[in-house]
Amino acid sequence: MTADLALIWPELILTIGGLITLMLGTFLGDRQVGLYQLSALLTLAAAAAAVVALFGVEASVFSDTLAVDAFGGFAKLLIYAASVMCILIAPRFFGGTMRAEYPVLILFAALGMGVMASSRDLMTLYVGLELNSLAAYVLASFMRHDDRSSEAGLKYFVLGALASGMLLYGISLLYGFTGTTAFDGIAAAMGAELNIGLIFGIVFVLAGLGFKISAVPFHMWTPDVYEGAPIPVTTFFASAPKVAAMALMTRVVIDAMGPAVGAWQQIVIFLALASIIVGAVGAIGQKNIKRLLAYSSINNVGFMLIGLAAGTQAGVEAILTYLLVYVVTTIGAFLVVLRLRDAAGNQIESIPALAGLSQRRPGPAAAMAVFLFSLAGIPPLFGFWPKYLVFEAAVNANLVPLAVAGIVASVIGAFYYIAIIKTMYFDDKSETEIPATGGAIVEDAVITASALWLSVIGYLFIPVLAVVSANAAAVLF
Amino acid sequence: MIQLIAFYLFATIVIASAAMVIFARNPVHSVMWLILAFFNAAGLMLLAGAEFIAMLLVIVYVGAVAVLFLFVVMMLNIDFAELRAGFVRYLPLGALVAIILAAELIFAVGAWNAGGVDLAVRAAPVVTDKSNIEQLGELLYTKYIFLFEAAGIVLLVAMIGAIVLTHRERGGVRVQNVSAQTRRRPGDATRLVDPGSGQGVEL
Amino acid sequence: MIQAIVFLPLLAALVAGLGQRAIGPFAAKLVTTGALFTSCALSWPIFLSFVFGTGEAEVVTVLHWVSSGALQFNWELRVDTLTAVMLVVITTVSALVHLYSWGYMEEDPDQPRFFAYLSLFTFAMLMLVTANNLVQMFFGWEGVGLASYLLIGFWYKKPSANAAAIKAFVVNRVGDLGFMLGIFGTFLVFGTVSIPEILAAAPGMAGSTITFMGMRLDTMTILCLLLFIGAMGKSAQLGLHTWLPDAMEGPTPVSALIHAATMVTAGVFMVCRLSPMFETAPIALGVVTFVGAATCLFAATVGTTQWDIKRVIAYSTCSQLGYMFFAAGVGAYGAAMFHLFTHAFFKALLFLGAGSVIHAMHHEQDMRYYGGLRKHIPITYWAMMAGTLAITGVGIAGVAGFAGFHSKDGILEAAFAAGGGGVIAFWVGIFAALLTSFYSWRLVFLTFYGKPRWEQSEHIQHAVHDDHAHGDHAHAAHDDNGHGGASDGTAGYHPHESPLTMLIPLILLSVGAVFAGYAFKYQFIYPETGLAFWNGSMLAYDAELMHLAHEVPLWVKWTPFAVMAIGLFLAWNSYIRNTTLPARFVAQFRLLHQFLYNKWYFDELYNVLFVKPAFAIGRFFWKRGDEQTIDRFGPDGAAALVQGGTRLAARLQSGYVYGYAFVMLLGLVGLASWAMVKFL
Amino acid sequence: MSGFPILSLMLAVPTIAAIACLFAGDRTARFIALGATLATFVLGCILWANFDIGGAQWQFTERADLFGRFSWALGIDGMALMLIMLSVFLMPLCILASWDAIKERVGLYMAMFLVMETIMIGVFMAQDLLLFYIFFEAGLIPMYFIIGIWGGANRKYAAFKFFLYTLLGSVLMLIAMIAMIMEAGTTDIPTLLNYDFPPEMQTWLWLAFFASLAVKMPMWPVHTWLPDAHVQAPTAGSMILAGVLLKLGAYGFLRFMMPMFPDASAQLMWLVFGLSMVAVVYTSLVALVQSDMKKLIAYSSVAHMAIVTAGLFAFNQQGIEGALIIMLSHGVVSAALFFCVGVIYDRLHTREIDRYGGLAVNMPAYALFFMLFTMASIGLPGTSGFVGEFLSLLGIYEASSVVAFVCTTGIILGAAYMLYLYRRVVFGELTKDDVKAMPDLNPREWAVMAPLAAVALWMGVYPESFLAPMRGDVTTVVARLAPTKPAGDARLAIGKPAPAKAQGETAHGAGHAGGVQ
Amino acid sequence: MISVGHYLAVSAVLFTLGVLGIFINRKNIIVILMAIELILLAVNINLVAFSAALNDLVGQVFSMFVLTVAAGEAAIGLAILVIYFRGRGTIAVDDANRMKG
Repeated sequence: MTADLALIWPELILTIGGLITLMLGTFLGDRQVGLYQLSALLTLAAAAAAVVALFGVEASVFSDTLAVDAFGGFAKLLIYAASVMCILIAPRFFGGTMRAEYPVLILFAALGMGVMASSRDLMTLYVGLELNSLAAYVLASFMRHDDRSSEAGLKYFVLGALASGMLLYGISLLYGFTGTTAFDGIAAAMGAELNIGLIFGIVFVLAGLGFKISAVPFHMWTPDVYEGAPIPVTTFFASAPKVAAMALMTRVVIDAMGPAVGAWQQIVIFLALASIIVGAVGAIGQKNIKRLLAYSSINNVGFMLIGLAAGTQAGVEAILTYLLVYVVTTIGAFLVVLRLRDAAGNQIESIPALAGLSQRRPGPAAAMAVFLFSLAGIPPLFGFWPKYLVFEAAVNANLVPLAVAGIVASVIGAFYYIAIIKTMYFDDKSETEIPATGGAIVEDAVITASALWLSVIGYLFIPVLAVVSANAAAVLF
Repeated sequence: MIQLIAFYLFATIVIASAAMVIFARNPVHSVMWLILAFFNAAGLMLLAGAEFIAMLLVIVYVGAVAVLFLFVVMMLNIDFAELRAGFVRYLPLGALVAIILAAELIFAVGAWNAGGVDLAVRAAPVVTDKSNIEQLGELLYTKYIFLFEAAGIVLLVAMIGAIVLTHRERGGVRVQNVSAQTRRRPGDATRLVDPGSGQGVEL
Repeated sequence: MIQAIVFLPLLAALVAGLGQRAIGPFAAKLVTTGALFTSCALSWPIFLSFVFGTGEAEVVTVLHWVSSGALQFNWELRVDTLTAVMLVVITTVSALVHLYSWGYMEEDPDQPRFFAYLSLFTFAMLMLVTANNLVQMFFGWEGVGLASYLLIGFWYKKPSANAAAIKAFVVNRVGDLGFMLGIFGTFLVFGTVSIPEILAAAPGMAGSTITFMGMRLDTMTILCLLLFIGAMGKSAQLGLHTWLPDAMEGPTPVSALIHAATMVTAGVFMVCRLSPMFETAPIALGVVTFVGAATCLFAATVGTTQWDIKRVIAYSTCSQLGYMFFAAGVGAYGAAMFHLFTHAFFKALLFLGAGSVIHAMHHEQDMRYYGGLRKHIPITYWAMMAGTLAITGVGIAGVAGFAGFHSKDGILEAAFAAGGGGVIAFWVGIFAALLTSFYSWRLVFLTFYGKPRWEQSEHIQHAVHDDHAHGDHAHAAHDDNGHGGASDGTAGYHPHESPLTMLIPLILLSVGAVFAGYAFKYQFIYPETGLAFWNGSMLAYDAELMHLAHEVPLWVKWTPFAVMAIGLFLAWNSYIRNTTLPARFVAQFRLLHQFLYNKWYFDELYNVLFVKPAFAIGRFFWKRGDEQTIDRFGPDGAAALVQGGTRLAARLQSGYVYGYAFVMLLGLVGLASWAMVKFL
Repeated sequence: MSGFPILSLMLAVPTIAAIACLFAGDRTARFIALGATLATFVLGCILWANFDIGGAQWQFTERADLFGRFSWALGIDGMALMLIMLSVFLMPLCILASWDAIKERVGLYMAMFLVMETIMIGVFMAQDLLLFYIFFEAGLIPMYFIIGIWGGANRKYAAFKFFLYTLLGSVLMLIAMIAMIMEAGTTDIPTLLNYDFPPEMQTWLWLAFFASLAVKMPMWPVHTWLPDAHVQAPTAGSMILAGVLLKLGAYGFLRFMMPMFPDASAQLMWLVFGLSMVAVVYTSLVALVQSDMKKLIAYSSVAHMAIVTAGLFAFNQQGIEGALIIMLSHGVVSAALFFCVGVIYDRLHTREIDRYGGLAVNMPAYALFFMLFTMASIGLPGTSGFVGEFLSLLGIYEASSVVAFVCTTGIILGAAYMLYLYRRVVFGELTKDDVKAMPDLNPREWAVMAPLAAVALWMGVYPESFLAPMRGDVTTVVARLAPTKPAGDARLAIGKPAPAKAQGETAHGAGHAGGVQ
Repeated sequence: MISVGHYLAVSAVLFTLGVLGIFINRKNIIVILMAIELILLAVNINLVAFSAALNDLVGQVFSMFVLTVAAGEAAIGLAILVIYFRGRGTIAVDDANRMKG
């Protein structure tokens, strides 16, 4: 037991750091933004360092409820990195009124997500997921005086609770029909025999997890919550929890349900195609850029699910690569959105207001164009590469029709991405003034770096990515 | 036999009161029905031999959650008469889908009866020489200690969340600030002016 | 030497065309004309060397052109008898036309361009006749087409000239379609496009069959027919002739050079050049004969009714080309070439003469407004007379005659001697000769005889007006008379003889028109001398046919002369003796006249059959096909579908939380139901 | 030359210049772009000069395993060399063509063109399947901007149509490529070229490639993006679109579909022939009725490209070499024609044919060039258009006389619509005042026209310069296709020579003796 | 004798009622929160029943975690409800559609 503690350093650090930050906030008040922000960042950095230090360790701790492995490590690093960004950008958005609870909640959410990504037991899964969800509900309605924020929180909460009900019901069925909550035990039972109760369990669990990754038809909350939540929170939702939920789903599907391919593969395929199509179709005509990015996230999840549907190691590697690229792209895109304020200092969220942006703010416009083309998967931008990997995995798993359908649907997706580029580059200037705002060195640096990385430079990282993702994915097989 | 009667009694009341929770017009009534449902569910659990869970259900749910609901309902002081009655347009369709779901679920779990699993290894087999609560406690503090602690953090987050959302800085409340009082100097409050004749003082 | 002959005109054309601003119009004219005369001077020795039997056939390779797999061909210049004949024809006529144009185009501001085009044309034509492979022949073929297009459309401000130019090009392209397919087929069959190699291998292919467009056909027949379609286009044979009369929109020297003497004979040249090939395909030869005869007849009939002096000559050209073809068709290639040779002189003469008339009549081309010009422009008159005598074939059988006499008689005799279809061709030819005589003399009589009928001509009126406006008071009185309807019909206009630059070519060509036939008949069509002369450059004749042709019955030799005389009489009777006769004839046979006058309604027919449908179908494809079908159901349809999906998605995303929950539930139930169905 | 990464250098020069342009002022950007494109052109000439005709199939190869799963593998064969030359030749002219016409966002514009250049030559250089795909697809982005930002009134629609149409096609190709990589276990194009895919797999791979390349070509009935894109694109955009981008499709046919899937190619040859035949007639007729100059030329491009596809699928040396020459020729000539349109568009700002007329009067030099390019477009011998059309049609004839016949009708219609266009624009009376005021070509326009004209003639008179480097590659492809190549429809049967006409017996002998020489 | 099946049937009905409660109700949000509690209750019954049947305590342990989380969820849910009510002055489900499309 004590030995196990040495293997959960990231979780311990996050917990302690979260508590310290909470104390700082409580005793120093909301004025000391820099201090508790620093505390949170240090915590995340330390946790990340711990994850890195634990690379190479493969263990199962606390009576097989938690895994310490490369897969979890990969996901955690991504989660922590995304969390860092969401903490970094928050003060500027909230102005002077940022509260200490924001980083604390992010830290605990990150903790929960780390647990999700490392879970080897249905109970761990559930607790980690709820830890994350509860924090997320609060974060969504964090701007409590804003109607849209509270409505977002409400919708997120109600639907999230429904989803976790479904998930739990499924879990109870899995438990009941296999007699265990451990992933490997479930897998063993599924390998032996498959009955309708188990199938229902699988369906319910996938539905519950589908909500978390916002796969169609469990995606309905996504646009509203993304729109209503404050931008840093939306950034957070679009990045870290996606990683955690996707990692969790992958683990559950591969680790726990692996032998029952026939039962889940077609469900995943359905979720994938439905997500790609609905994500693409729904995005067209959106006027709010946050809503649009919500649909984009639905769309991208669909592509990741194609990798999952393949059910192979290559598929999982593709998912991991996809997650990395997707997170970088999404954060970049949200950062650009965050950098756009009108003359009165109000955040610009409306797409028509971006008309002619390229002439007023060429830098952000160019970066946004890079992100959007990357999301659309148009080479030579790096967003192409994970899509390629996903389709490769699908084709290699003899899912050619799925790959074809997915890739054709991706063209619909391209439509709305390039529509925004059209707005920024082809349309005449809108009436909204978008003056240049200086001073956000960190944001600008991150935007620039991610845009550069997503342009051709990213390809140089493929060998590294391949090794890392292969190591991570190998854990599940 | 008595068990069977008790089961059907509890089960019937649970389902009936659950239905009333949903269909009752007044939220206060809903809460009451909810409490009834919880009590009877606790009864069901007792029948299944899970005494601790049954107690927990009564204490946590009835004692805390339901009361919390009641508290909020009262606090919000909602004019219930204004609440629109009725259900969504697609009630018939919704009900149909729900019935299908229920039927499928019952059918599916019926599979268990066909042949339950025979586990080679139980994670935590029930032993007869210890009480239910003792066994649970042992499990929680040993095997599932990590989850137990994590659950604690879940509660912490819930607490932080609830506070963060609902806590209001009361404006208009005058609090004595001693250091401010002592730091106050005459120059802060008085002003010496030398008005020219006929010009008056600007007030 | 041959390089100089061929490329000097090109060089001149480039200098004149591109450097006109630098060197000025006069120098441009000088360069081109000088180049042509040089070429001409160099050509005659070659020709004469063949005439005297000292010439040697040779092939000069200039530049590698294309090699692709088995297909190889170069830029080569081939000189043999056939080429030599063409060389002199081309360079001589071209040089004279250049000279003529000094006078004729005097007032045109674009003279350098004109001369550049003329030289360019000459170059292309020379490339055509010196070709040693089919592709280079095609190069020349198209090159002359281009030059023809440019020259017909030389006055590019005139819509009619532009239309005529395009028509010429496009109709020729129809022929080229055949030519190209012919080349392709030839390559497929023989594996080469080199003319000597093809000709050598052609007899071996006789009797073989090939599939073409799904039909199993005799190889040589189909190849020859395809090539002949090309010849039909260029030589304005019936069906593809419609461009030639319209081509008269170009300046008259162009008509003389291109549309009488040289380019239009390219088809005949091609058939002669490829004569060994055609000999292996009797059916194809039959078609050639038939088409030639039909054209001959058709053009002659139309020629009798036209009023435009140039159109008459154009139809005459068309008709004479028919003669050449049916000569070739019956196997009398020598006769065909001979007629080509003489025709070049007298037809160029006629055109240039007509040009001189037109020049004198201030660009009036309608013969109804001519009359009595004999005295005003005597040299032109005599030149035209020489041409007319030549074309109508005046001569005494067995003794001597004008150029056309020898060549035309050679054709008719050969046709008669060939028997079979040749006899029909012979009779058609005889009838056409009658018509030729009629319309040629009609032209002469209408133009040079009778009383002046000038005052109705707008052109003349303009001219007189212009004079008036320029303050030429000397003509003021006449001017008044003109308006009042002068009794002498001159409208006060005084035609002037053309300048010397125009007259010299007329005179020189007259010499050709008079003597060319007699001078060279031995070389071209006589049995032994002919074979020696042609020296294998083409299949001059079946030796037997050659003999037979010279031994036809006497009446055959005399009939052409007889019908010429009848034609002359009819023309005299109608246009000099009794000028009301034509009107009465027209009234009597109105339908026939209309049919002939409207050129057998070919243009109208083609308009209805091809031109209008092409535009209509094009518009249909564009609007209905591209826009209303492909785009509508393709990209726009897909876009609409996606938009519909978007609206649906937006409606589902109602904002109501119970709606969202319902969708989730539906998803759950759907998946669960699917699982139940699948696993039970 | 060996060892020096000249190909990478050629890619680097425009890329670096593009970045520089982004940050440069208008005037500087123009000069940077011109300088960079000229430098690349010089590099291209060096490449050509050092290309060993008849040497190794792949030359100047470079290989760096930068990307793990695929490599930075570059190399060219003769075919690629020629297409690269076409690209680098057209580029400086495009820059010159937009010298004055583009006044807004010059830096971005020049950057887009330079990126375009990198991408285009990258496509032809790539020796790795994925690298090829990346370049192939990447071309969409700069073109999307070029049409969308600097295009005409309806530019947005056109840009979208262009982008999505071509994207939809190419994604299917990606799936096929993945399957190929899986099957063959390599992304190396030279290796794949000799890999024998199972015949049943070939069919769907072929169809997937076809979906992509047919759109790029474009073939009927997926051609409708082209007229819109051309009409809306700025002059230089049209030049490069018609000049090089359309060639990508044909290049893909020749580089991938035919040698990699010979069985499927033979099996589906009739699909290509059928579509090509329809395209030639259909689009030519449509071109005839256009009232917009650029649209007319765009439709003519479709017709020309149809002859290319038919020529390629003739499966013989002439057909393929002819198709390649058409590609080069069309690259030069259509670019020139679009420039011709651009020249007068710059003066009058309309592409309506009826707004012009009589330009021969006040713009004689322009009229001359326009005439030359018109003639080259309709395939007049002596110009580049002829050699290509002649060879490919001849090749097609070997495969099928019917297809050859239908495609050859294109030369009639081609003459009709081009001359009709020329007549309406250049000929006729000069009546309109604004047209009268149009000055003749300025030196900059001369500088664009003259090289184009020179190349068009060079290619027509001495095409050997262009054919020689490609000959070996075409031979390789033909050899690869030989086992599956269907017999042509000619089926020549040598029969006994018919008994000669009795009367002509002797003369025959004499004639033949002479004829043979 | 009562079998697990009985329990599971009751739980299934409860679950369905809970789900139904979420989406057919347009009166007020509090009922929705209560419906969520019903769903969790159903799950708990399931877990306990399975636990008993399997003679395995994990189900009961899980059930405790569910209870814990449910309490937390209730707290958060009510907190959100409160701020929502403060902002809008209503808790009608129908009014929560400011964001849609």
